Amino acid sequence: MINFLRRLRSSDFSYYFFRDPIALVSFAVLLVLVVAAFSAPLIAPHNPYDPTTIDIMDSELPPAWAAEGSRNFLLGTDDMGRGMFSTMLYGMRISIIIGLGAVLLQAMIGIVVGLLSGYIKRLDSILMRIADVQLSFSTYMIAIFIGATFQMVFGVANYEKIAAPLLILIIGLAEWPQYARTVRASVLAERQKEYIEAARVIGLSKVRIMWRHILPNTLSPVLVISTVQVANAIMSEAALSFLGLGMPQNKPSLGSLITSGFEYIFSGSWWITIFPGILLVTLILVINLLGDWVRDYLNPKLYKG
Amino acid sequence: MKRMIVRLSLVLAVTLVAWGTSVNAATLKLAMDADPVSLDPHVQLSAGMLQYAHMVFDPLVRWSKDGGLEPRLAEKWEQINPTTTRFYLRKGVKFHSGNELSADDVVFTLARLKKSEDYKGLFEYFTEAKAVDSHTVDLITREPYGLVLAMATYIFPLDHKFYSGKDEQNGKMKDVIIKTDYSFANFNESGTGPFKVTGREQGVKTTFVRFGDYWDPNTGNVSEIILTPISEPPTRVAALLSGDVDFIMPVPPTDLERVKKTDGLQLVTMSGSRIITFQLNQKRRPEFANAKVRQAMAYAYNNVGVAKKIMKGFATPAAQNSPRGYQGHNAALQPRYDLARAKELMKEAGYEKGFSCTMIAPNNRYVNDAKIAQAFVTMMSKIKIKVTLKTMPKAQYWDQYDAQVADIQMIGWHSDTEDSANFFEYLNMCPDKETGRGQYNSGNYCNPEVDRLTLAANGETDNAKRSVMLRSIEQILFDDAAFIPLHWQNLSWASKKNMNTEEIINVMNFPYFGDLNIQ
Amino acid sequence: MFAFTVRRVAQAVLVMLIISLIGFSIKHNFGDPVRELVGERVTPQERQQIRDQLGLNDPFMVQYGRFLKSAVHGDLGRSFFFKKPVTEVILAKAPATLELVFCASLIVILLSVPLGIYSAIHPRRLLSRLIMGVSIVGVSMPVFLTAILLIYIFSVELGWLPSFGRGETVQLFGFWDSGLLTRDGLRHLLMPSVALSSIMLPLFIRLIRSEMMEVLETEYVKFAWAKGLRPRRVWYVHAFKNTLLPVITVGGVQLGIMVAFTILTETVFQWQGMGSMFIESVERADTALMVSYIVVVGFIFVVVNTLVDLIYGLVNPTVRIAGRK
Amino acid sequence: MEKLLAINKLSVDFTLRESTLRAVNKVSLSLDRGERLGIVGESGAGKSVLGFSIINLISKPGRIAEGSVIFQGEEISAYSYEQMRRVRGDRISMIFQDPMMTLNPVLTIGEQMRESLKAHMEVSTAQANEICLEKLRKVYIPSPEKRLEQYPHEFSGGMRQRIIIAISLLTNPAMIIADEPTTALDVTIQAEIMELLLELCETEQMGLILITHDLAVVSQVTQRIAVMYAGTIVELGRTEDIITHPQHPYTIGLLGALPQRAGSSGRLNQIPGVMPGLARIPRGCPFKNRCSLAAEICATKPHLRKSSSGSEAACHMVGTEQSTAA
Repeated sequence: MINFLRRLRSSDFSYYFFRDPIALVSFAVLLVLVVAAFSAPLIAPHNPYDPTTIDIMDSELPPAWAAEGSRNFLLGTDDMGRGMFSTMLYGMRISIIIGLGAVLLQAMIGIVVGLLSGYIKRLDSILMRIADVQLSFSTYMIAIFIGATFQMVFGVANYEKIAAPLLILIIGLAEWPQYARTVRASVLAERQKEYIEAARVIGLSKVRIMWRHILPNTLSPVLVISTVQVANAIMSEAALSFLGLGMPQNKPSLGSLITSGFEYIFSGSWWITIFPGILLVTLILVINLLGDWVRDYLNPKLYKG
Repeated sequence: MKRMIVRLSLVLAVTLVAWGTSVNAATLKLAMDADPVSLDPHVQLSAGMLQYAHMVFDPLVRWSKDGGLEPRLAEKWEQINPTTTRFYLRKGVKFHSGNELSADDVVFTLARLKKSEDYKGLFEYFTEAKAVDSHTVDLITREPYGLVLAMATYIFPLDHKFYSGKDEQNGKMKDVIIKTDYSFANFNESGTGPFKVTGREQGVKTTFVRFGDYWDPNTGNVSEIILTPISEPPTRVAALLSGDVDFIMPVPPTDLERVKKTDGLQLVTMSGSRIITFQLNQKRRPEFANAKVRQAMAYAYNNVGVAKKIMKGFATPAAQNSPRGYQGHNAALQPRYDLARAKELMKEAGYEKGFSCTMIAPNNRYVNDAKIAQAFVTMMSKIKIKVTLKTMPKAQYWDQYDAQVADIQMIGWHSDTEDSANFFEYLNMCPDKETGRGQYNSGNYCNPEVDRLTLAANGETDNAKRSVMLRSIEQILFDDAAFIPLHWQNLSWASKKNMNTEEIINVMNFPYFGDLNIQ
Repeated sequence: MFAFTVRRVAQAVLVMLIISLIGFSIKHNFGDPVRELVGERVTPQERQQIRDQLGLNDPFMVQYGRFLKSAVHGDLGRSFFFKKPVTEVILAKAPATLELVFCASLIVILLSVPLGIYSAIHPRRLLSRLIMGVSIVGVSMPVFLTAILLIYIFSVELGWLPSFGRGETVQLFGFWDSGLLTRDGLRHLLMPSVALSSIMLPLFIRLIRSEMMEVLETEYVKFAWAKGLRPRRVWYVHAFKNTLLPVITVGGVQLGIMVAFTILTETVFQWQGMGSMFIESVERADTALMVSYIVVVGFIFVVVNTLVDLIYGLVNPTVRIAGRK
Repeated sequence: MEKLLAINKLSVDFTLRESTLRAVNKVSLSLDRGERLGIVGESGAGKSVLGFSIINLISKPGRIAEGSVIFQGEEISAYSYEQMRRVRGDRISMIFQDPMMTLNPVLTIGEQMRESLKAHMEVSTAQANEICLEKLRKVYIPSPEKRLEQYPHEFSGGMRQRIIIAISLLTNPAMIIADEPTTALDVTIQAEIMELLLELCETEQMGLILITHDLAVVSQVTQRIAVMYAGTIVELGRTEDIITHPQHPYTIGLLGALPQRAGSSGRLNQIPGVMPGLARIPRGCPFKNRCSLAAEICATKPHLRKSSSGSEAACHMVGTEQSTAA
């Protein structure tokens, strides 16, 4: 372990990482956000999921420093009387889980489809047509379809319990073609290289060539688009909330918090929109900045000539 | 020469100014949450269609602001026997087509109403309209009926000459009512109202122009109305704030303050008559069959808090169905939020430890519906009832509601007859598929006494006696906690300051745009 | 070329068949259309009667078969709400959406190309970093938030631009309601196009930048330098023309997707196009319109894909359309 | 003879991390008018960097750290960007290694040729076409009129390299730098291209710097050879001198590795070890770790000295008896 750390410290990776203040700060911010999100039950002063602690009479209190603010609620309260600070922490946790889960699902489907269609010519046109059909369906249509199916299977009233996995499934299924296309493109590029030819000549099986030789080479574009995809997934969830198909009101994600704040844009309760908005934009921003950095790192050609 | 130029330009300037102001003063840019679904007033019974009907058609009588009735196409009326009311029609009233209004048009209209899927229920007590002479008509009911005049507000005479004959486009009669497809009446109108429809792009824009031959000279000065539907509340508010429109309805509660504080705008609100309730399904959940549990829930629900906080004072907390001014309104019944009492009742009922149940609510049907439901969940948790809530768009909601998929379901109701009995018939009487009573009683509350009293009240024409009956029903429902009443949704309109908005609005939410004056 | 066309047409038909089948199989999940057509007091029995009349109670395959049969004749059914053939409704709404997408694409292309090129050529300059920074922030803003902020700033606070709708339109060719020809129409177009382009613009800038940076490292660009060409020629002809290839394939598809993604923008700006029509048709369970919308969007998508392939073929001399797989 | 090119103590640095790597270390070279010079060495020896540094076209993060390049009497290493651009492709042309990658795939041959002319002189398109056709004929492209409107992918590798040569000839340059011009080609075509290059240099009186790892190729084409090892020139002299009497142990090793020089033993002689990376070049003589003759003195850096054979070698051992051994 110590050895590993030492190696990590002396590696190019950490060298460039520690030299780049943007990467460093982004990483620090992301770390703080993720840790805060996942330790929400420990650090949040209130539990927004426990309805017994919520009082409607506390609703729409401004942040603590404002004239009418309450010391109890640092960043004020939302329309339900939940503390913004605590609700945002819990919401961020859900957003991150949905974002990561959906991207993981997208990547899994996308990589498999991309590999198959890039490597097996017979499957290519079929799979890519499926991807086309998929792309022309927006997330919204998928959400309605899958949402309705789930409701039939699990019963309408249980929505709250299945909402998060459901959204992961919806966003995962809706946006995998991005991965498939990316992977396919790099498979096609990779397939023409000599070492693949060589591997084929020495009689390695297709599966092995795909898995051991082609896949690793497609990973950097996958990593690069993953950052954008995480951001997109979180925003898709927000968009679904905007159309009434996202996380339920009592388990809000950051996206649905912003959406519910949407109504408050012209009223004076700016904190209901602005705080989750800033948090969401910050979260996505640091993910994207790190993604940029990773791309630059993984594509050293750009710098090393 | 120079003088002439000066004079000419002066004249020009004056004309320009005059032209400019007259256009400004007389065109109303109106934004509502939806536009009329059809030009045929009988195709659907909904607030939107009635609002439209008041612009393009005229009723026999209409509700005045104070809840009374004022003559419109009927100048006067009298009851000539228990089942017949005679209406004397105004003379010299012209339809948009140029035809003159006569008693035949009323006969035609009532017959058509009874053919309409949406209206035939309302007009079930009416057997027919009989023309006595060209401007006198009798409305005949099957049995004595206390609400003849209230129903006359729904009779907007149609131009029967205009609507008769065969339409070339689909080969059907012009007066046929078709909900889902082309019909002559869906795309053409001839009413007697203050405005004619001159342009309509459904969902985009409807243009109304003042009807030159309108019978009532003492009305407003709006010469043109451009109605744009804007369904997103913030966008609708933005359109008003930015001056793109002159008049919006409804105003979302969150933006009431903002509109009120903005210079040059006026906000008019009024307590409404749509009751919002939660129904507790006794068939699905045995706990709800226990009156003590229902009472406990009613005690645990803070109507006043919700009305103040979530509705921003834009609702009147309710403890019964009937709003103030209705015959059944029972002034003794007040909101009863008392958490200690609620807990006590739960203990008495043997549910000290609480229980879990499910709940559904729409999220785009009533004002703040999803938020209210969410607040309800929070409040029930205080008496250890754990509620799992799912909200959904109204298109999906009603199927689920009918199927009674959850233990607690939300419903709002507005009495089309502006009468208390209507609430009981639909929401509180024992559900009966045959008669259609209790059609929206998903709580399955069933009390024979309520049924008996409601039916008796319908046949009672003595208003004082009727009022006593209706009020006692409200008392029974309250004592039984048959359902959880939340509040009556207020109504709101916002407009620029330079118009007499206050005078044209009313509790039915039918703004009489014909009477609008813009300075 | 002929084979290419045949293949594409076959593909379009297949895509639309699949889409319509999916659309048909899910449509009952949107709610009961009859519910939206009648007032609350109409009894369940009466509603059933109406459903029977409309054929909504027939088995799935019967309904789908009926749909296909009339679809062959160009009839996609009737919109319950608009009380017109859906083709008519969609045709009336399509110009609004297409013009919106067109303007948004124009903004995307006009801005992303110079910005992308600049930040690829001078990756270390402050302005490039600024461009990348702003584009990252742009990517991180949900569209509806961007849209409402635009309205707030430019309509409500400053009063410069109208907040909703299409404004004055002019009818072209007898069916195309265009907002592009009037000042008022263009003023109305501005904010929705900006909001819609706000998702795609950063993606395009980043795409162009990274592709261009890659191209700048190639041997032929180096050779171009060695030939002593002026920087403009190297950047804008040698490098950019090659950058275009991947940008066309990826970007073309993205712009095609934009048609399906107008839903949010149209809803916020009350833009009367196909997107808001679809949302409303879902809310009203106007199933025929809903299914047709998905089919039409699928069709537009196939058309865009085909166009992208054609343009790609024009730009890339190594590809001859006729010989393409 | 007039000096065409003089490189004086030229160093090229690559700045990486904290360290700076010296890819070319104080190299001095000169070229006469019409003279052909070969720069030979293993890959990574810095020969390509040296070639590119003449026209200041080193990829980032490389830069000229010191020294100067004097071309036709002008210090071009001090030129501004625009001045240098006017030199590139005009007075000094370059030919790249891989003809498959060097031509822009989306531009026609004609466009790629004409632009080169237009970058350096005022010509009409018609005039430019004339010149292009003339040069294409010179490199033996059949039916050049038709070829002008074709795209690179319609040509074979050998044809492409001919076209690249034609491009480099367009402005009648005084010197061509050819960076491994045949490495990527089939053996049969390699010979054709080399022959063509040689013929053109002779008829056009052009100077040529031929960068290659292939001693056999240089021996046929060039008049002088510079052998590079780890960023420095280890031996410099007339071609026949170096081929027949190599002085530096590294040159000896290189020649020993050629099949035709293997002699009767039938075995190829390999130089033991590999060339050190730029970061690990030893102090003193860079070759000492692989050198069979290495002695204590090799801890100090040797400079080029005239040897008995007539070439200059940077080796402390040259001139001693052992040097002729092996």
